Amino acid sequence: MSTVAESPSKPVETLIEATVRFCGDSGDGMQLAGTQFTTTSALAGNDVATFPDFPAEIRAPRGTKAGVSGFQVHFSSEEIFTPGDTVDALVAMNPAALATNLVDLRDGGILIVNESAFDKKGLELAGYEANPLEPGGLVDLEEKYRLYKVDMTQLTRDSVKEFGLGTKEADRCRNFFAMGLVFWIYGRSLDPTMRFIESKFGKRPDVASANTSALKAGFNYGETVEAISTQYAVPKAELAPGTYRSIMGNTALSYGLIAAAKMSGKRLFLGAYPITPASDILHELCKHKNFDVVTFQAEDEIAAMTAVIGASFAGAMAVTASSGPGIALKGEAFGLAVMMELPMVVINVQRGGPSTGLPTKTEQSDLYQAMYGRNGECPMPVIAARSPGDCFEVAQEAWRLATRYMTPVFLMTDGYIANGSEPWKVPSAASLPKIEIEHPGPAANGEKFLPYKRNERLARPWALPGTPGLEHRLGGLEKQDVTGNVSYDHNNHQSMTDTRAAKIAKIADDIPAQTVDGPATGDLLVVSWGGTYGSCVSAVRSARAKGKSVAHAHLRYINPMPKNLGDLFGSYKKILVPELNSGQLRTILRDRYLVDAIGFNKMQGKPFSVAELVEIINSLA
Amino acid sequence: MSTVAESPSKPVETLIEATVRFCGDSGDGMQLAGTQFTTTSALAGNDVATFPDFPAEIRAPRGTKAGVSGFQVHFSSEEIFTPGDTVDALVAMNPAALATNLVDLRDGGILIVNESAFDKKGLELAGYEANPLEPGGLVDLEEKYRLYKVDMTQLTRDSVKEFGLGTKEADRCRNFFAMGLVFWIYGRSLDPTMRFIESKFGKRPDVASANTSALKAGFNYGETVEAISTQYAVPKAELAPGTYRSIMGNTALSYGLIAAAKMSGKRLFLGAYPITPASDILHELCKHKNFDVVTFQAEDEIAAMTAVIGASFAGAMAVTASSGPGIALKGEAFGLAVMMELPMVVINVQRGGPSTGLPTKTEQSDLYQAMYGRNGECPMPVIAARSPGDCFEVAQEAWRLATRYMTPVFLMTDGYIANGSEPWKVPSAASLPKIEIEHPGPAANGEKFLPYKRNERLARPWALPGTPGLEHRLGGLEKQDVTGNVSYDHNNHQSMTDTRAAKIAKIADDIPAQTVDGPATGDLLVVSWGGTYGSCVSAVRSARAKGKSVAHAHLRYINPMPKNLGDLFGSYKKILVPELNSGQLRTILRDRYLVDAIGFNKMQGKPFSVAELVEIINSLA
Amino acid sequence: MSVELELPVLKPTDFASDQDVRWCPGCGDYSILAQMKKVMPTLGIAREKIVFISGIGCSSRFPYYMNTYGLHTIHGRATAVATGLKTVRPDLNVWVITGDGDGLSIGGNHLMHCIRRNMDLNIILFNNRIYGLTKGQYSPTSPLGQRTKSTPMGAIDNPLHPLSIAIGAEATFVARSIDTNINHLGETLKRAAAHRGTSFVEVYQNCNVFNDGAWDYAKDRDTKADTTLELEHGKPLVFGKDRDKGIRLHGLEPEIVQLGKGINEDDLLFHDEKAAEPSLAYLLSRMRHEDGFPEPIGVFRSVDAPRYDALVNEQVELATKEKGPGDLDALFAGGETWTVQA
Amino acid sequence: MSVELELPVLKPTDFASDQDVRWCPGCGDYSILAQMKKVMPTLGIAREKIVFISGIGCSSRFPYYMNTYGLHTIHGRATAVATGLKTVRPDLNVWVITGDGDGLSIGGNHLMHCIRRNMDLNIILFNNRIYGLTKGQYSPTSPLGQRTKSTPMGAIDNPLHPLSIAIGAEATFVARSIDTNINHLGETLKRAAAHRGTSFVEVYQNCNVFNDGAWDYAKDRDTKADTTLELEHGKPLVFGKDRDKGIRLHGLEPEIVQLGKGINEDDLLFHDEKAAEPSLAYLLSRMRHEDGFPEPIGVFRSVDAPRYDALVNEQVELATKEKGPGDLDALFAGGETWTVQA
Ligand SMILES: Cc1ncc(C[n+]2csc(CCOP(=O)(O)OP(=O)(O)O)c2C)c(N)n1
Ligand SMILES: Cc1ncc(C[n+]2csc(CCOP(=O)(O)OP(=O)(O)O)c2C)c(N)n1
Ligand code: SF4
Ligand code: SF4
Ligand SMILES: [Mg+2]
Ligand SMILES: [Mg+2]
Repeated sequence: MSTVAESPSKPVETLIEATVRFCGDSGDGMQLAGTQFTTTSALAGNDVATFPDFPAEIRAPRGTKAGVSGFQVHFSSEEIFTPGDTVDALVAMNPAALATNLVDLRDGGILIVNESAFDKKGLELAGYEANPLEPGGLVDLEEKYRLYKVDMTQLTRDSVKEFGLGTKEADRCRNFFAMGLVFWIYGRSLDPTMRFIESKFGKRPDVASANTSALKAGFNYGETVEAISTQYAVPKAELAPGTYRSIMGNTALSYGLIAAAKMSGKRLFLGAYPITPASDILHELCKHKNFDVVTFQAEDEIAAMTAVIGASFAGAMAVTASSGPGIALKGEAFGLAVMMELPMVVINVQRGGPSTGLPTKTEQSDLYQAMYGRNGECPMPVIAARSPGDCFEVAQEAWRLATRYMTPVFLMTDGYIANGSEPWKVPSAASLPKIEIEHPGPAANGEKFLPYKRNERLARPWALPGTPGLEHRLGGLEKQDVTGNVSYDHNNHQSMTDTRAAKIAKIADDIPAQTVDGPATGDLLVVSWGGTYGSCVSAVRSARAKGKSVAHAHLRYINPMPKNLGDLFGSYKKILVPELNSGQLRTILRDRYLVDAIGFNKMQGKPFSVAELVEIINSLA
Repeated sequence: MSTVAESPSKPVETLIEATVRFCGDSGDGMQLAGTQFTTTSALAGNDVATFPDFPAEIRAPRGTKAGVSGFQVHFSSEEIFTPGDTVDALVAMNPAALATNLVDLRDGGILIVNESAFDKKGLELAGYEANPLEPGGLVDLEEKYRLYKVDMTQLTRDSVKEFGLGTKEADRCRNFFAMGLVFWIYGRSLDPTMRFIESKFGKRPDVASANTSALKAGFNYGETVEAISTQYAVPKAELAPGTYRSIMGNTALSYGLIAAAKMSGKRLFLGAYPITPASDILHELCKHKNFDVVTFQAEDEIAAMTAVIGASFAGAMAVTASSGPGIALKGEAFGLAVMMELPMVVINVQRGGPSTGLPTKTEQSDLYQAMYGRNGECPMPVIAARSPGDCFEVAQEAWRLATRYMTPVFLMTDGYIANGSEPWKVPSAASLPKIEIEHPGPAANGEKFLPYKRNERLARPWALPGTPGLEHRLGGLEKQDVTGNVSYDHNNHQSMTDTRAAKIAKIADDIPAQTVDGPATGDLLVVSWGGTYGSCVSAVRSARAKGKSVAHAHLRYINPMPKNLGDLFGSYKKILVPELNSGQLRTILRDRYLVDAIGFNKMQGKPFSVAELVEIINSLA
Repeated sequence: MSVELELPVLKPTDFASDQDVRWCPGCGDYSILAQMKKVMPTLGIAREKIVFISGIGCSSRFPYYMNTYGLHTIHGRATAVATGLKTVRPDLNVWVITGDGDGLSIGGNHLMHCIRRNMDLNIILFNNRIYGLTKGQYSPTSPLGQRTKSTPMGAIDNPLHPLSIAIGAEATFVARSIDTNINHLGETLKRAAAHRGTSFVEVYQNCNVFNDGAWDYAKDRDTKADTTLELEHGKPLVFGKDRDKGIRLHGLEPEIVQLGKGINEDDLLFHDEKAAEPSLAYLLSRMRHEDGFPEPIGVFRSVDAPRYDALVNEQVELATKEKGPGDLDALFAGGETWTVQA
Repeated sequence: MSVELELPVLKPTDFASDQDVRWCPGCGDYSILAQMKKVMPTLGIAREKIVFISGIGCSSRFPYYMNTYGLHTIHGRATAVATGLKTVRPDLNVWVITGDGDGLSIGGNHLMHCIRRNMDLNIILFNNRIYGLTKGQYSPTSPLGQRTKSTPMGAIDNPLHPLSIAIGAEATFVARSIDTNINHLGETLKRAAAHRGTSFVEVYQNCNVFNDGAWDYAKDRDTKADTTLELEHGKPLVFGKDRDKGIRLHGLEPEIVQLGKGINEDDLLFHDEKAAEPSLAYLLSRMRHEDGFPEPIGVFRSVDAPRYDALVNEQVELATKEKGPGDLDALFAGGETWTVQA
């Protein structure tokens, strides 16, 4: 059997793009289904963007709404930036998944449900009083959507019978059945998934065969069953030539860190304490010890951060990664790092706050914390990644700034880009920027080492323990200019405070000017930062396509800001700042540029939809 | 002998005001001398303001500059607000004290030095190559100042000979000799100090007698020695009638807390970890257990703060007090307090930062931290005390707001007002505002308690453990509106975020409108907050007296701000915001009101001088 | 005591809150929750006087499931929160629920200080030797060499032993039990409740998702009699399916001996939970399965000592007795005052 | 080893930095500093390879006075900073200087975890039973009832015992000395330096300003022979001015016996710093002056065990051997890739 229908037996409709969501119980393997669909679509040449949606941290009892897990894939023959506002095809493995996900299915969309899960217990757990698959409920699903009720449990069991698995194990193949069916609908090849099964379950041939069999059964079900009448094709997108892979933000970030360490000739030290959604950076880095990567899972965030300070003094590329509550604990240590003027990178993968908040949901509400969350005048550079793949570059940029300016650098990402994935043009190591670092060599006899003597960038020297003659002491008390000795002198404190601020401000000389996507003057400038890039660029382009005079400036550099930013603002009648917080960047822009920036703010643990942004843009331009 | 010269033997010149500074080694008892002089001047009817200046934390070796301790007293027959920019009379007990303090003595001022300390060793320790008391140095002290070289060591020893003390103990009386002399110069009574000696050294009559004898010897020295030719009189000030005492900021704050607890019928719980300059609040409160005050010295700041959360849930008036680095550690717990919506007070006695910074010096650089230093959208009210005595009222106000709005409240003071003192009109307990607190009573049978059901102020009920039927659980995960159950719902998060913000914003309805000292419209409005009040009011009044069109608005409420504040700004041509930081309030004002506020900023570990403020005012108005 | 007589008779189900329990099916936490609900009504304490306080972790969801007062706080700080609460309100009956990560990693210091202050509360540490909530990183009790998400080549941090730490921190009550050994667990919780001062209980808890079987040796029907040893006050240390093995002291080293063959129970080490010095309890805490010893379960140590929460309130009473109840007017007018006439 | 032969011969004064020492005259810290400077040249380690790391407190000013690399960090975190440094650079010789507040109050958790990881570094805890730098509040080692600025009616927190905590946290090297017992102190520092793994040393230190005389019983010429006991490996526990008293074990309880009268040294408890199990060291840590026992000084325990810093680097080497040195191109192209043609 060919795994892709070469001469389709049913009519094929060609689409520009489509969005599919798999959802089911946490145990149903929906993340896997989504990932496989993503890879397959990418291999088929589509541009893709994904949105995994995990349940709250604990595995809730099977079948409950709290335990629903989803994975959304947006694939297209044109360039796309978001995982899609609404869903064209929804696969719901149980009633709870249906109950929580149906809202996002567009009218007339495809709805595939595992009918066998809609038994009394399943309905009860999902809070349904009557079976929604049967007509007569609040919504007639048959009428509103293209509903396919499939007895997946039985069909899967049948398809794997011959391999002699227990019922539990057999049922675990259900996600492959569902995948097979969706693959058929979108005319996708089964090959990548079969290769995956091979590599993943190679050691258990019975399981591997069963999964393959279930996958094919799903595919054949589509091919055979008459009710399913149409196939869809989403042609290749025109992507820049090159080799691609799909990459998640946390992985790209980890690769960026490894690359930066390598390109600067440094050992990479990660000091971290697990916390959602940052833990995967620890999980990824600890796999790559052969890159001279050392990961230290500390007893808490304070230990993680202070170990990072020790590691930086020792001469490593020192990094910590955490999320809001963990970053809060590191605040005192940031002050020490600023005072010691040592290079390091602090990663905040933001999640919903305040406090423990919504640990698995995305938000951009820790910008204040990054900018202002320390005692004293304690400036730190802040930069932000805009997409999964961008994390790779931003990681290297953070380390470049840290070493050139001898400072801890804040790198902001968020749960959305950390767990989301997108096609990533695989870079070649040879093309990566080198990060040059100088360490002073042994002191000439009798020469006094001056640890706070600065260079033209106002950076002090990074002298490493082990270097004869450079013995020196750093600390958190105010230091004397040049010598670094403790100083309580009034004027020295003023000048050191000013110098620390001037050094960070000087970074503005070392970063690119802010660019704008769209007209150089106009009615509206949308200013965004971080993970909302995709929604904003999509919305702005879409509004512009409809004739609106609107441009988009997406900030990578938040502290300091690009030098030309203030001037840009003058060229538009209005400034709109959409943020997944209550207006934190807006506050900063208003303060810095006295510009009456308008906020569009959302605190719902999820990204902006393109539609809602288009709407607000239309209301302003 | 009468302890005050009734019919002066030397000419008496009457002054409006004068400033005296005692300085010497940490072991020389200068803080005591200053305090006694303050009390005496206050008892004599002057308005007074003080500025103690401690050495860096560790007692440095005797005689070094690092070990110098000073105490400045400004006393006046008119209302005063600061301890004075420059000094009219300086007492220097050793060369190091002279070296570090002389800059502040005005030309022609009185300079009293303990000549015997200017021996080879003393001069060396102070870094003098030649004896500055001898003519021919860089500055001719005789010429520039009215220099009195007094062999205090010998004179004191002589005066206490009869009491049989060892040399070391005898020398400890030197500060009383110095006091006696200064008391004579300013025509002050010795009685209060003699009473003090009695109460303090009553158990060691020999020491008490020696101190008294040294005190009188100093006084008589002034009376007798011809070189000292003039006495000065600073007449009574016109103060509001009433009973006064001198009070330090940390003491007033502690009294305010005790008063608030009493006026709200609460046990007072302080959870704290020692840190300069906040420790004295712990020291003061732990003395007053008979007010049902419980102090818990925790293992660290995090434990202190989280214990405060537990104590608040338990129903106490729960308070923590710390300074910048300690507050940094509490950041994560603030988020929990905000989420739990429990009332408590967080005191930050600010010191020089960042990091360990300048622990014994004053600064206002933790405002960002108070406003923004948390993860997530996490609003907290912020209020600030303006002077030592004001701490008393602000403490009560903090607790009033905390309980009415069920929220943690930030109360900002600083090292300057914490350790400074001023005359304080002793309030009567009967005149204090009652703070009414309601706790829901036992639930009627079967009635469901709704811990997040809000009243008209958006405050939720404060239900105490032990109340039957109100069993409920609080936590740091996002809560469902009304029920308080854990909720991951998108729209609920939005509405809870908005509600938490709205609740804090609503406090603006409950605070007085911002007042202005000076004309309602004009060229310049000076906007200040916290401990700079004294310098600002003095400078503005002084500039106005010289015909400038300048007014002064001093903010007690920083979050939320008084509702009329934005309107006020419209009435002045320019807005000046002087701060002992790099412009933190200014940032907030610019953001909120898009007003082009101008900063005047100083980071030197010391308060503004009135003169420098007058100068900047003059340059703007 | 009339108060207790007036209490309504409560059932375990009265202690169940209205919240859905959201642990993974099969998690050891369920059994601990069930035992706790059973123990509650036996304490003779009004439900509204009981407070459960936890940090963050799977185990720390516990308070949501108890129909008492409760606080689900932040990671590692439950003991500190409880300290504040109990200091202010010694009348409340306070339980702290924590995990091996919550209690020993981020919260190790507060735990230690809570124990040394001997706060009158009960700490139950659910030890599953893994971080459950964050999905499977190693914890401070994970054995050397354990492969987890954060230790793909095996853990290299020498693990902590919760009871040794507690005893090192001056604990007055230390016990151990096992999630599935429900009678023993119930009794142990009761003993903890009865103790005045900090009761520290380690419960071996299975995380069937991320560290399944970590305690199998101590739970399996077949092996548990040989791998665990039930402590009884005043009794010799005997164990084994046939109760034919015992622990004898050789100097300061415990050794396993076969009973019979000239060795009888009198030769064995006798348990004394009231020993003034904690060295016995410490020594028992060092007996480890990996070294071939049965691991003691039950009460290691239970002695009386002054309690912080009681003392703090005694000082308040004493101060009030000595100085009289606080008088604001006197306080304000302390020190030198002067009067300005109208 | 040629490296050592090439080292210039250093003197104690070579280890003095150019900063003025700013402790109060008479402070016990001076003597510890002097001994440290004496010990340094004996280690055969190049000065630039040595790093002193401290937290905050009077004691924590120490690094400023040593002409080596140094970090004066933030309160309580020195052990964690040192952990990061030593993990990255196992070639450095690392000393952590801390106080009873810095190390046991705010820093207790990091201390415990550093010890259990057996990081190869030396921790010297200056125990003056008070907060010196913040001017006289009680500390976790202040005895019950002590009146200080924050405990006007006496401390009510049961104190911690540094060595018990360390032993509870799986310490491999534990020792105690006294600021003024300079020879003993010097030798103890040398032993600490020689140990591979975490060496934890408690030094009784007098704060003559805020807690003068706290250790007089152990320092006074007249009493110290009776109130302290110098531990020697393999030797019986004998003490007293006339070395006529000893410690005998009665079950698990130590007792003081008079030598002669039928009791001889063989009846006594023999010290064994290499004991596999730490129970002896623990028991010794419980002997307290207030209970009438002489307090042991010297090395309580010194055993070999795996060290985190060594293991972490072994894993890096092993991974490199197994997978080859990291290849960025291979890393980036991991997983499924596809190619878009030009
Ligand atoms: C400050 C902070 N850091 C990290 C986390 C993430 N986190 C939540 S629970 C947990 C560990 C849980 O382990 P344990 O205490 O053993 O509980 P279990 O889930 O195993 O019951 C971690 C690291 C957090 N919530 N807060
Ligand atoms: C975060 C923080 N909290 C509190 C302090 C204040 N502080 C400085 S040192 C110290 C205690 C010092 O005691 P100890 O460690 O025993 O050192 P000693 O001064 O006695 O040598 C405290 C509480 C601080 N610097 N930082
Ligand atoms: S992850 Fe482990 S500990 Fe957590 S609920 Fe599931 S089984 Fe229990
Ligand atoms: S305060 Fe105490 S510990 Fe600190 S330097 Fe002075 S004597 Fe030493
Ligand atoms: Mg666990
Ligand atoms: Mg100390």
